[in-house]
Amino acid sequence: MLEIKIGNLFLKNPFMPASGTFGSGLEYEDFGDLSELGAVVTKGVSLKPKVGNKPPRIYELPSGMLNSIGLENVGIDKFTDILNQLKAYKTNIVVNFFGNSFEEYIEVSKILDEHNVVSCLEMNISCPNIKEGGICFGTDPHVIYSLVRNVKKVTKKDLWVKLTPNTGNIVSIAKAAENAGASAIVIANTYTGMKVDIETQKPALGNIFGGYSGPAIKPITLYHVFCCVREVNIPIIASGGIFNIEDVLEYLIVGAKAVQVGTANFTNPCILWDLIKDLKDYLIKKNLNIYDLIGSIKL
Amino acid sequence: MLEIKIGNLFLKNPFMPASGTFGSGLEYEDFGDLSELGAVVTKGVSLKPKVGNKPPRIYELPSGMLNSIGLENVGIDKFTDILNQLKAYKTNIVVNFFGNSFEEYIEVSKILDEHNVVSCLEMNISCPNIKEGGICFGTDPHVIYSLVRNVKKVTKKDLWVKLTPNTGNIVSIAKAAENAGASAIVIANTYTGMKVDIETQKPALGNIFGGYSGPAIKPITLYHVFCCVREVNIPIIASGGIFNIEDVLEYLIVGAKAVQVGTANFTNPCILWDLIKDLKDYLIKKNLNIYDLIGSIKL
Amino acid sequence: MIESRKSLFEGIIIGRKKLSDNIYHVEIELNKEFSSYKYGNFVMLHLKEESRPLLPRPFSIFKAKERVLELIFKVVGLATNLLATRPLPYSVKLWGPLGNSFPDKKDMFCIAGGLGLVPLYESIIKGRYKKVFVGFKNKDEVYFLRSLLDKGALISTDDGSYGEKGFITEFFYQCIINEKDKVTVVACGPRGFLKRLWEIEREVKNIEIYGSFETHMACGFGVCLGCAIETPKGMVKVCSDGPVFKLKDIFGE
Amino acid sequence: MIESRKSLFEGIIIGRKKLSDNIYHVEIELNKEFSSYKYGNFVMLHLKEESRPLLPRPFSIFKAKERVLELIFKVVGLATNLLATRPLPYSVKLWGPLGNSFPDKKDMFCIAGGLGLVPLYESIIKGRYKKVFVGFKNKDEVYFLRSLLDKGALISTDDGSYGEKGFITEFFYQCIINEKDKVTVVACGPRGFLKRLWEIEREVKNIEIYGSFETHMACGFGVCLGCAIETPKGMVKVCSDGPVFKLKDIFGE
Ligand SMILES: Cc1cc2nc3c(=O)[nH]c(=O)nc-3n(C[C@H](O)[C@H](O)[C@H](O)COP(=O)(O)OP(=O)(O)OC[C@H]3O[C@@H](n4cnc5c(N)ncnc54)[C@H](O)[C@@H]3O)c2cc1C
Ligand SMILES: Cc1cc2nc3c(=O)[nH]c(=O)nc-3n(C[C@H](O)[C@H](O)[C@H](O)COP(=O)(O)OP(=O)(O)OC[C@H]3O[C@@H](n4cnc5c(N)ncnc54)[C@H](O)[C@@H]3O)c2cc1C
Ligand SMILES: Cc1cc2nc3c(=O)[nH]c(=O)nc-3n(C[C@H](O)[C@H](O)[C@H](O)COP(=O)(O)O)c2cc1C
Ligand SMILES: Cc1cc2nc3c(=O)[nH]c(=O)nc-3n(C[C@H](O)[C@H](O)[C@H](O)COP(=O)(O)O)c2cc1C
Ligand code: FES
Ligand code: FES
Repeated sequence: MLEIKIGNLFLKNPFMPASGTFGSGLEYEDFGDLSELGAVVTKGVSLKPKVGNKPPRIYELPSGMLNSIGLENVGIDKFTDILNQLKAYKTNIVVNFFGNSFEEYIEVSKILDEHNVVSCLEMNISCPNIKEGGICFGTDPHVIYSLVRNVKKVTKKDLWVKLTPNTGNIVSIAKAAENAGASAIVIANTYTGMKVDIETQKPALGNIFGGYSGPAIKPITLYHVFCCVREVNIPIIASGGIFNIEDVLEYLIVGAKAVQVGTANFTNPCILWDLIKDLKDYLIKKNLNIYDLIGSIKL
Repeated sequence: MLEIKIGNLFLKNPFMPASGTFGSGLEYEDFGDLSELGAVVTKGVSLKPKVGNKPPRIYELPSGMLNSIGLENVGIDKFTDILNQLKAYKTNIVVNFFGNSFEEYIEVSKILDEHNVVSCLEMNISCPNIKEGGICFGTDPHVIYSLVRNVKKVTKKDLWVKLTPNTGNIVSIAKAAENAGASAIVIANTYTGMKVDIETQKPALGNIFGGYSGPAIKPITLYHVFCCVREVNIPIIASGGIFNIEDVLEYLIVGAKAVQVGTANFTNPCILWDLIKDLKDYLIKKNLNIYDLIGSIKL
Repeated sequence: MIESRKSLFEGIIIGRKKLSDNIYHVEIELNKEFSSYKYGNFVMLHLKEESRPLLPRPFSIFKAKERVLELIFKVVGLATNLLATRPLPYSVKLWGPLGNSFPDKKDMFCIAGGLGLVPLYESIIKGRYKKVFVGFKNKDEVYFLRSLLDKGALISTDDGSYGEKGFITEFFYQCIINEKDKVTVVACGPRGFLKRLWEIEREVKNIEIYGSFETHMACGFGVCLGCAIETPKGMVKVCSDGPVFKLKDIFGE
Repeated sequence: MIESRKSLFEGIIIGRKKLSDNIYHVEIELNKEFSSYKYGNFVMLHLKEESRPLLPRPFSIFKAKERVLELIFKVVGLATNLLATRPLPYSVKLWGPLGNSFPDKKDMFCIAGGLGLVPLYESIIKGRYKKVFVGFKNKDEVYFLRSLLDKGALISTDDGSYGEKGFITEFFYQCIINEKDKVTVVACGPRGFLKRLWEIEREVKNIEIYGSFETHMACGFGVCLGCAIETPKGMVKVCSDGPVFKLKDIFGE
């Protein structure tokens, strides 16, 4: 009833964590069976280890949070050990990755392509926290087209492209990614924001600014999803402020085929499992199939 | 202690309402003396009357609101009568205006230029609620440059340009406006967002999407202000999620010279007067002048 | 010039009474006297102690005397839930009186459905109407019963659990079709109720019905343009053109 | 594999006692038994009934037995304010036990500043330490006094309003400089307090101090990377590499 297909991937249900909020997935073993999730999306990995940004790295706001983790990660080599541990789970393993250059993106893709446990690559072209990284790529459709095309050349696996919302032309970027061979578009990463501590007159984050996530961003990301669904033909996966079943339904109704839960994992580590149940209950109550819901918006 | 100068305008204090949330100003007469405000910014006016968008036009969200008023206004002719009533107040009268075409922008500017009571024009190139209007203009630096330049040719008054945040290149747009002769930049209008009613599966707004305002948007707009202050030399006026003195201080610290209060007028119609007092008290307590605060961020 | 009479109040809810299942009556002590108001006026009330809801909510003035304002509300969502449950005393901000008011003519009829009674109650008690019709869903919702009966009101419940059984609009209809003179009617209740009255108005030629309308509001006094509703004659602002309108102006001739 | 022992609990705060001016003790009834934990472990607590704060908050485990968890907290901001004031019973979500723990060696010394007492208290009462030092700001903050005295703890207040007058770190210093043997010290308190202990450690060669550190957290178990702090050896995650660290690992050799 909850099964969906995204590109060549079959998902038990449309639920998966958003990269960077669920570790490698293994950290959540104590909270639920990873095999029950539609997919596990791992924390962004790059060719070489990255130490990340200067603390403080998180700041809480009335309806969201800022983070400036800076894509800290152990690098693709060490990450491979973790990947092996994920073999035990019967779900799709989606690896979120990024590079500081075209070459790095391609290098990482090559390495991931060789790992059986990896079901799909999720390319992050959107993290606003690193200057060399995604952001310069993320807002130019031509660059995205060529990046996606070149990555597709080195991997037979499905490639999802995760977009930044910090642009006025998200639809063109989504189209560029589609034309270049992406299997799905993830909309969207965090919004660049900042907070000033009025006592010290210093930015609250060590990195000055960070990525804004949580309930506050949902109305904007929902609109982006709505716009892209109308213009691209590959599946859209929504990410932004999903905290409860109502949020999930809204995204599905505007046309998202699956959803990623990010910040909400911090308020309830079992939320993904709770939402699976909530959606199932909802569909049963309404006597619907999930495909009856997707894109059912009445205009 | 609170006086500031923006272009050729002297403001008693850095506080003014954001256009569209304060009517013509006259509606707030019962709540406070308009002469005590740094400026009054009137509801957006266009050459011809505009009926605005289909209801429902507002929707409340956990940390903000969506509106799709659609720039409803009585048109410049009738508006002139209201302007005359504002003569009685000893404050700057800033008239927010927009057009559906280059010609309309220029036509309205000409008419406003002839009115003594008008201290300054605020050009709205940013409203996401009308398709013909601002939005197409608002995201292209070249178009903005030429629009501002042409408007400046027909008015000797100060011209403020109010930007849309729904773009990845707000800094370039601010620079274009500066180069074309704007006296100040207002950052920013609302973020395009939407809400779906899961019961009816219909958009909550008659217009499908609307402008998102309120506390939720502050971290993003604060970041935009921070970025623009570093790149342009004319004053920046901040607008986005200002609800209390801490919000005001944050914007001033990152470098805004004045602030516009929007949605908060709906939660407390006396908020502008309350904030003037709060800022005065704060400066006295800290033994500071307002210029000690502006741009005082420690990086 | 705009009529200058509204003002901002700091209020403290000092009393709260449950009238029925989910209907409450509250007494709000104000920081200054509430100026004169008219039947049909409302206030905007903001729950300043809470981070949600962000926006204020409109409530009809039930009674206001000196420094005490009384409201009656039904629990339907976020704000009304908090108003019904937060420990007292509880601070709020409010502004008013807002909006227009019901007409004041001779020999008017009055008809209220459910909570629609709130803005009309005081004028009923003062004997302003020739005839009074009040409808409720069921017995549990019937409040202030005795005083209504004293005024000779006809009371019905949808399920017959109190008074006559059936929709009050139909009892009103039965009565009005026999009227010879032109009658002005003031009405307040849910949209469906007002719509039905409009149908009756179109059928029974010699009446003119004024109804009070509801919609979501942000400011309450004409500045946000958020409360606009579509009518055959164009957009109207419920808060400042209304909330009281001729039914024909809203639903059509 | 990650050590598998943490779990999610639904909790109901059933008891709340004010220990001093702004310090509270709460008893939380859990929906299942709390598994074994170690001194220094903490839980993440989320106020699921509130729309703010969004994120959970870390609190040291004061005591946990069967289905009851006890915490002690100081009111400093949004979450702790609500925890101190919301009517009981009050539902929360929490997960744990999280983090590493204090070392368990022979003849350890223990030093706590203010709320730093919380994770150490039970082990003090169990007589785990050779010597115990506890410092408070003033008399009002002194809680669980009798049991500490029973254990022969040296107590000081900054203002001398109870026990010795002065910073507890200095009494500790006086004592430790006379120690001949190598001593392991466990410490918990504010950052300034830990920093001072580190200075003492550098001066008095034969001691090794472990301190429990605080920072803002989002997840509590190593996935968000938000709690990282800089050390001479690079970044560490307070929640999963700590919260207990050798002082030298944080402040330098
Ligand atoms: C002039 C006037 C006078 C009134 N007088 C009274 C009175 O005396 N007593 C009384 O009880 N009520 C009165 N009301 C109605 C009252 O204002 C509402 O019941 C109240 O605002 C509900 O607030 P809430 O936060 O409890 O509910 P909400 O949380 O706002 O929800 C109420 C319902 O509306 C839906 N909703 C919320 N926002 C929107 C939106 N923007 N568009 C469409 N649907 C939405 C919700 O889904 C829910 O079903 C009056 C309204 C007006 C306009
Ligand atoms: C392992 C561990 C164990 C702990 N054990 C206990 C315990 O047993 N008892 C106890 O009372 N406390 C304990 N704490 C501290 C406790 O977590 C905090 O006091 C609590 O989170 C405060 O929450 P609040 O919402 O009340 O305060 P907040 O509203 O979060 O504010 C607290 C202060 O921090 C500032 N602040 C908020 N966010 C940030 C940020 N991101 N960066 C910098 N400054 C910020 C605020 O301005 C304010 O001054 C522990 C902390 C840790 C890490
Ligand atoms: C702490 C944190 C770390 C994140 N790390 C990554 C990352 O490594 N790669 C990535 O593509 N997105 C990352 N994100 C973005 C999330 O995956 C998600 O897209 C975003 O937070 C919006 O969803 P939310 O509102 O549900 O959190 C991170 C977000 C947070 C809060
Ligand atoms: C109901 C409403 C109407 C608005 N109308 C206008 C307008 O006519 N012209 C304009 O430039 N901005 C308009 N805005 C945008 C505000 O002026 C302001 O820039 C924006 O709401 C962000 O500030 P805030 O978060 O303080 O509300 C409107 C906003 C709201 C909420
Ligand atoms: S509620 Fe703002 S105009 Fe009516
Ligand atoms: S709190 Fe998330 S990694 Fe430490």
